[in-house]
Amino acid sequence: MAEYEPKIIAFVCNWCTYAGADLTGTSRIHYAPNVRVVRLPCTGRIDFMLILQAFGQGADGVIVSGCHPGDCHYTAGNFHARRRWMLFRRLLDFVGVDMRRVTFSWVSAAEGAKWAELVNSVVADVRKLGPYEEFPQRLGGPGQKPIEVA
Amino acid sequence: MELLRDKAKSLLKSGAVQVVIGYAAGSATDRFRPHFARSADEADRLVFGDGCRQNLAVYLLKPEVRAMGKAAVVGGPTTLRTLLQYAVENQVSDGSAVALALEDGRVEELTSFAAVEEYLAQRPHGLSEEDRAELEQHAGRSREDRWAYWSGELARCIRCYACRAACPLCYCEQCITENNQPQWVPVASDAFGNLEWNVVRAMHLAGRCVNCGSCAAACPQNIRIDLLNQVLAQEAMTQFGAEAGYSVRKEYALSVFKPDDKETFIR
Amino acid sequence: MPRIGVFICHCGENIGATVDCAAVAQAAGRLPGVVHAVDYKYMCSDPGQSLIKEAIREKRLTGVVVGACSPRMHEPTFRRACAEAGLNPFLCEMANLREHCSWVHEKGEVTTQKAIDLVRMLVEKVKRNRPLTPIRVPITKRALVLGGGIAGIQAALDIANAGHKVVLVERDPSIGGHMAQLSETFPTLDCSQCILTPRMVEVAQHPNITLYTYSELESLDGFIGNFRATIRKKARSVDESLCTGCGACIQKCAQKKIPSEFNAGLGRRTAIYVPFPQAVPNKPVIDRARCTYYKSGRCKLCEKACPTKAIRFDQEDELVTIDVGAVVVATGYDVKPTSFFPEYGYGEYKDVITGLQFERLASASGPTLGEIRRPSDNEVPKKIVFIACAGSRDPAKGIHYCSKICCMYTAKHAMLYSHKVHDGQAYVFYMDIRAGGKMYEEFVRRAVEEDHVRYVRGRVSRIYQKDGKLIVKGVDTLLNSRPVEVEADLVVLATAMTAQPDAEELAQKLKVSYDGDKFLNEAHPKLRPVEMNTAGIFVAGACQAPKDIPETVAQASGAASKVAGMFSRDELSREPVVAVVNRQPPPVWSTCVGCFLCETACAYQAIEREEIRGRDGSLIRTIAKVNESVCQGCGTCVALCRSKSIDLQGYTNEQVYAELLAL
Amino acid sequence: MSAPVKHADGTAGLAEAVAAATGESVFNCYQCGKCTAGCPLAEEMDLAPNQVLRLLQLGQPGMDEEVLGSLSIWLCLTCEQCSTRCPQEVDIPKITDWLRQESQRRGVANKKAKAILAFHKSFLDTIRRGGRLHEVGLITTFKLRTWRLFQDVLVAPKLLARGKLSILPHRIEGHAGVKRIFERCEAEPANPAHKGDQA
Amino acid sequence: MRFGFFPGCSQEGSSREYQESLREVASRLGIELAEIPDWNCCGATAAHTLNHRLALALPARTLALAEQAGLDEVVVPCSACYNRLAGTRHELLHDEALRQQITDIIEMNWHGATRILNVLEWLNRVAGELPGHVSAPFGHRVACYYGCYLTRPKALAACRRIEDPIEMDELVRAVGAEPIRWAYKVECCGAGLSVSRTESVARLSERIVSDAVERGAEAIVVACPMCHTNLDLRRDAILAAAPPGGRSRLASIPVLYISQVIGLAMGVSPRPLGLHRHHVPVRLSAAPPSVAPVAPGEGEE
Repeated sequence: MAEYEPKIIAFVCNWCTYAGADLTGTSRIHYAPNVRVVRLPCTGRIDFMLILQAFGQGADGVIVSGCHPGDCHYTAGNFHARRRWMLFRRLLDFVGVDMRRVTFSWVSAAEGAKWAELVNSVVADVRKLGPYEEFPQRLGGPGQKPIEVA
Repeated sequence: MELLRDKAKSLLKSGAVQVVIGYAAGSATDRFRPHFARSADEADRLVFGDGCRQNLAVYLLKPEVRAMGKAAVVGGPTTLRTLLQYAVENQVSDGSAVALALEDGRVEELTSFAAVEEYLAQRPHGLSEEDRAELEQHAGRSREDRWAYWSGELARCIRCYACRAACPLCYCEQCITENNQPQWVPVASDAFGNLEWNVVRAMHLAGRCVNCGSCAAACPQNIRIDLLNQVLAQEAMTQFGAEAGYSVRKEYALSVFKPDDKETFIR
Repeated sequence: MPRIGVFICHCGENIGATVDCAAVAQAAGRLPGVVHAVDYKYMCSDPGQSLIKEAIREKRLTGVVVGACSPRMHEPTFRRACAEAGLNPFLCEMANLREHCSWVHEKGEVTTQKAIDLVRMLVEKVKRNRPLTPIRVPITKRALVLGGGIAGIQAALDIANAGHKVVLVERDPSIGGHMAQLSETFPTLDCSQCILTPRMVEVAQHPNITLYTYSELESLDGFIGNFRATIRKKARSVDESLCTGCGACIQKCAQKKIPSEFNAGLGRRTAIYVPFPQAVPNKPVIDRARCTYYKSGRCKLCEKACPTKAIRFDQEDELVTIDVGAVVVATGYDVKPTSFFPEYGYGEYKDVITGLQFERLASASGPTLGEIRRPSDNEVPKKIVFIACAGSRDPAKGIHYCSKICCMYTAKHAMLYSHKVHDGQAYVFYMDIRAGGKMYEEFVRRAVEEDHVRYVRGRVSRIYQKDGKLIVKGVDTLLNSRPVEVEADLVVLATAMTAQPDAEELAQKLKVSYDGDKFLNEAHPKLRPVEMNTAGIFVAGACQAPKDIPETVAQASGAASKVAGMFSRDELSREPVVAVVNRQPPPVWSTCVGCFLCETACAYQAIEREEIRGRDGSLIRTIAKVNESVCQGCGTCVALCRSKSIDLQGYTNEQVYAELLAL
Repeated sequence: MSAPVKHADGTAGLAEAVAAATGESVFNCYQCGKCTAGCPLAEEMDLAPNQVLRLLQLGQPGMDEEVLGSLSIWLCLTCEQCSTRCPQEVDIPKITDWLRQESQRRGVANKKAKAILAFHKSFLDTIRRGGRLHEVGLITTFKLRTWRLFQDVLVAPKLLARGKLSILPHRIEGHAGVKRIFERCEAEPANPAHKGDQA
Repeated sequence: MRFGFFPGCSQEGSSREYQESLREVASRLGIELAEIPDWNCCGATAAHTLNHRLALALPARTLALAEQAGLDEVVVPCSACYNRLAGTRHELLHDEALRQQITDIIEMNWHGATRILNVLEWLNRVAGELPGHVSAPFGHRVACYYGCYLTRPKALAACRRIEDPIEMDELVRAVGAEPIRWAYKVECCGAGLSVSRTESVARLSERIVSDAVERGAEAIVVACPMCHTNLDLRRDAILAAAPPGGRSRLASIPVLYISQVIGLAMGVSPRPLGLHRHHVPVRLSAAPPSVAPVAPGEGEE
């Protein structure tokens, strides 16, 4: 690709943000195609290692999103996740990881438009920041290069 | 020193404990090694001095030590905090270990968690002034500088896992690094793997670390990995009021929550 | 070697017009492990599903990825198709090419590339899927209902009428609860006891209902379908099987001045007593704390009076253990006493009473036989002041919430007063009137328009007593905030409805969650209003939040229908998306180190402790175990586990990593 | 909880300024009126306490000025009855104190409050001079400020007769320090809104 | 026993009998009251009305002086001064930035070591000593008037029952008086506007005096010079505010400081207690109230 296209990986919960992104679709709201969504049952399931791995996998930006506080399908998974993120952010920031590239957001199943806005703004922000070249890449892993369209 | 030896001997003699985990003189005058005293003679080799910084609580969970019987462990506040954190984590039960708290040459025998809690309640909590200043100094630098520093430091990591071995709270029988389904942390000592290892180590100790410094002391590359633990300890304290190892009833900061925990960073 | 089949759906134009489906299928076909990849116009149609089924059979597929719409739409469809072809349904995954791709991006190479990525992610995931079987849990078809107020009565009757056994536990000597204390009910003004007591009798006589009054839940163990409840039957000191309820003992009792709980302290009772005449069961209990015999060792007048020799001074508490499959919690509420209000006299003015006390004054079965007479001198009050929001909506007093029923019952009280005291004048100090409900607003308007109740919009600052009057210092904010002072004969505080004082203790016994005000939490505020976050436990009535009788009854019936629905099957079947703690052969047993930090993180109390014991019975170690009947599959414990000893079926660490590494 | 209110023209409202200076949000008030019901002087006020808060809540053109120009804010006795009983725990006396100072700063204090203001100023004058209150000095200054030359002429002799008034003021040793305290408090603003506080 | 002491300005002037009687009682109980050296005015209503910072700085100077003098506890008999001193202490202890700002202004260090006691807290602390000293029980029916600042604000929590405090009632009962139950214990008398808006204040005070009289009190007992001035010195204004016909019965009820009541009960003669300084003469009949079998009152001039 001639122009730099940021690679964004999103970790979302099944019940709110994934459903919200479905609503974006049914509402036909267009947004940047740079995002790849990994669906998990709950934000509580999102291991912080996944975020590191995403960057090690060449992501330029990461989105982590789930239900608003109080709306968790599992009562409290997002509350637990929020605490974990709080510490994780502090640590990564301390060692100098560019936290502008990690966006945490609450997107409910009703917020189709918010999902589109979120993706667009993250793509725009990360585009401005440029490729995250300083972050070390995972070598020798089973990751595959994208297959070109024939 | 004599007080310590006497105490150890009387404990061993009365059968209150079968082993006293302490320090003995090491290869050089300022070096000490862990010493497991099981008899009066062995107790006579117990020493204590400025260089005795290793957190000996780490041995309490070792099967070999457990096999010796009930143990008394020698140490300062961080060793005691380890003991309480072990209690929180169901690793040591009340009354199954004795702590010999050392302070200004005095020895205090603490036989129950309650006694340890009370002892610690009267000692200062939180990070020391110097630790805090050091953290602030690091945090005060620009992100680019911080990254330059830490990527440089972590590049020197040889992944020997001495930090893990020294840490009393890294007691998993199968560490995440040894799990290859999936391969959480690449085995090779490369930049990514080193970053992952050091981040995961700090995160797994967040809300649990008692700030004994054994990890950094053990690091053959002299990387200040203890700072990673401290920054999280400080954050857990300011955000959640969580401090590990002061109470057996204290909940682990990451397995509880408050509905109104701060979330200004979430869009 | 995995043999994966990939099926790309055009969804008519929906995907096909934007994404080059053929190219996606082609690319998928080149992925390692993929042995079959096709695209088709409508994959969810019968022919489309047949394509999948045939491929499974012919190509001996070990996994299927359908690139189509959202899995939230058609995952069940395609999984069923796979199952029909003999492939374990949990070996089928969907890539969302419609909602997450074709509908939200422009037509073009980039969008097709994204579709390929999405398919590749799921191919990598499905390679690591394991066949799973739904979890089956047997059910004990007996329900435990805690609380014998209107909520518990309704729930018990509904479940019993559905043909299931019910154990109803009430801690007071009689069922009936607060509703039995009420005079008339809004907005119809029908007599509360008249509509309630037949239900109480029905409970007592129902063949499917076992009633334990004067009993409390001691403990509850187990999980959905398989609970074991221990109930403490407190010693009544009366042999119920002998007692005929003749009341001779009550006549003779030496203690006659005990404030009656049923009359909210306005009437008196004896030490051996039946709380009220229509009590069910109509058998007395001895209040041992007040009984002369228990205090001094002498008396036994009741024993002498009893014609059937039913008095048992030496009776002891009895513990009963019952297996139940479901629990309905209907333990009701409490109200704040007048002593809660320093500015209204610390409860020291006899003629400042609570709404519940007014109910007793207005009730024909009450201490004044339904005449409104004030407690201090038994005079009929000519000026009466009702104060709404007494304690409710008062954060300074620690209560933020609205008690919901006070607006209505205060209107009712003022109305009843006006009907009973024709030359009296009623005032209501209020902040807002909340009268949402069928015929509610009309009811309040009637109080104003027909009964001329004077509603004053403002909160009362203070009440003090002078010359036998209560000076009520309020304000009318509708009248330029003019201070209003009323010299009242009786003041009724609509005191806040609160959780039962021991609600927290009960919640801990049941392992259910509760809010900051100690009201029990429903599983979802909108969609699961009668379930609790612990599977198999349901909630009804004011123990969940303040509510009125119709709402309580509706919720109780809702809870009962949930229980009946559950009991309509012999076993429960659940999606196997649950956490599991790994097990390994000895001497490792498991990589779990038993730190149990996951225990508190689980909202469902699904983490249990399993003791690994050697052949000689000695304890080797204690490790975590997930109760798959209780686990809901959120995976919070999985992310928390440092040694990665817990994993989530359907979203294992390996599966998720594989998805991620495919990018 | 409460969004800072801005006027239609974008300028910050008085409610916002109150919050910034006192930490008290007028939006916590839900207008139950309990403050007014218990206020000893509500009957004499042009705006009842809850009405003051209501005007601040609405913040429509002219309302802020109405509050600052009201007599009510000067009548408040700071008896703290309102805040003690307020279900929403709004510290009305604290807000009122700030409103008085703002009213002064803007020079819009109610004319009828002249005597009250004069008294307070006279009071502080005597302290500025000697560190402690000198009652005769206070009354004299007050009278000169208000031209109420005959007020309390009946009371003063009673006091004198009972040995309760000292004609000469007492000056504490640290009076110079007290004077400096006055100067600093009146000079540097605690926050911008306090600028120009004049005693 | 030794306590720090902050008399406050009015007790050097218009309310000097309060200080006189307090010191008299203290010395009889063997308590030393150590005046804070060179204390200054608390700033009262005027300061907090006109300048918030001044309202903190003035009391802060006195607090700092007390700390310098090594006083652990300071008795502040005037409720208004107590409110300012204890309130300032509370506010500064809960706001570090503000504390810094204020200590800069007063150019003194302050750490919050000294605790502030109101007169009731102090007297109740030493009440154990009273019984042995009571020689002439104060056998009268009295209305204990607390006013605003002994119970408020809540944060200072000086009294247990904020709407119906009983600390003074307990004290007078201990010296043989019978406290009545009445409605105006904590209603404001209006002292802050005493000079500048006398009519309003008279109206407020009239309600207080009326209620006390109507409920059969023979005297009103206060613990604040502001309240005393309003209820005693301004009695003529109160009478003017009373409905015609009801005036005469309001004229004679005396207003005593709690310290004077205790002093009289201890057998101190009126003059050292400053009773002669009152506007409304303290003439209490010798007849004891029916309930309390105590010796005749000693309150006459």
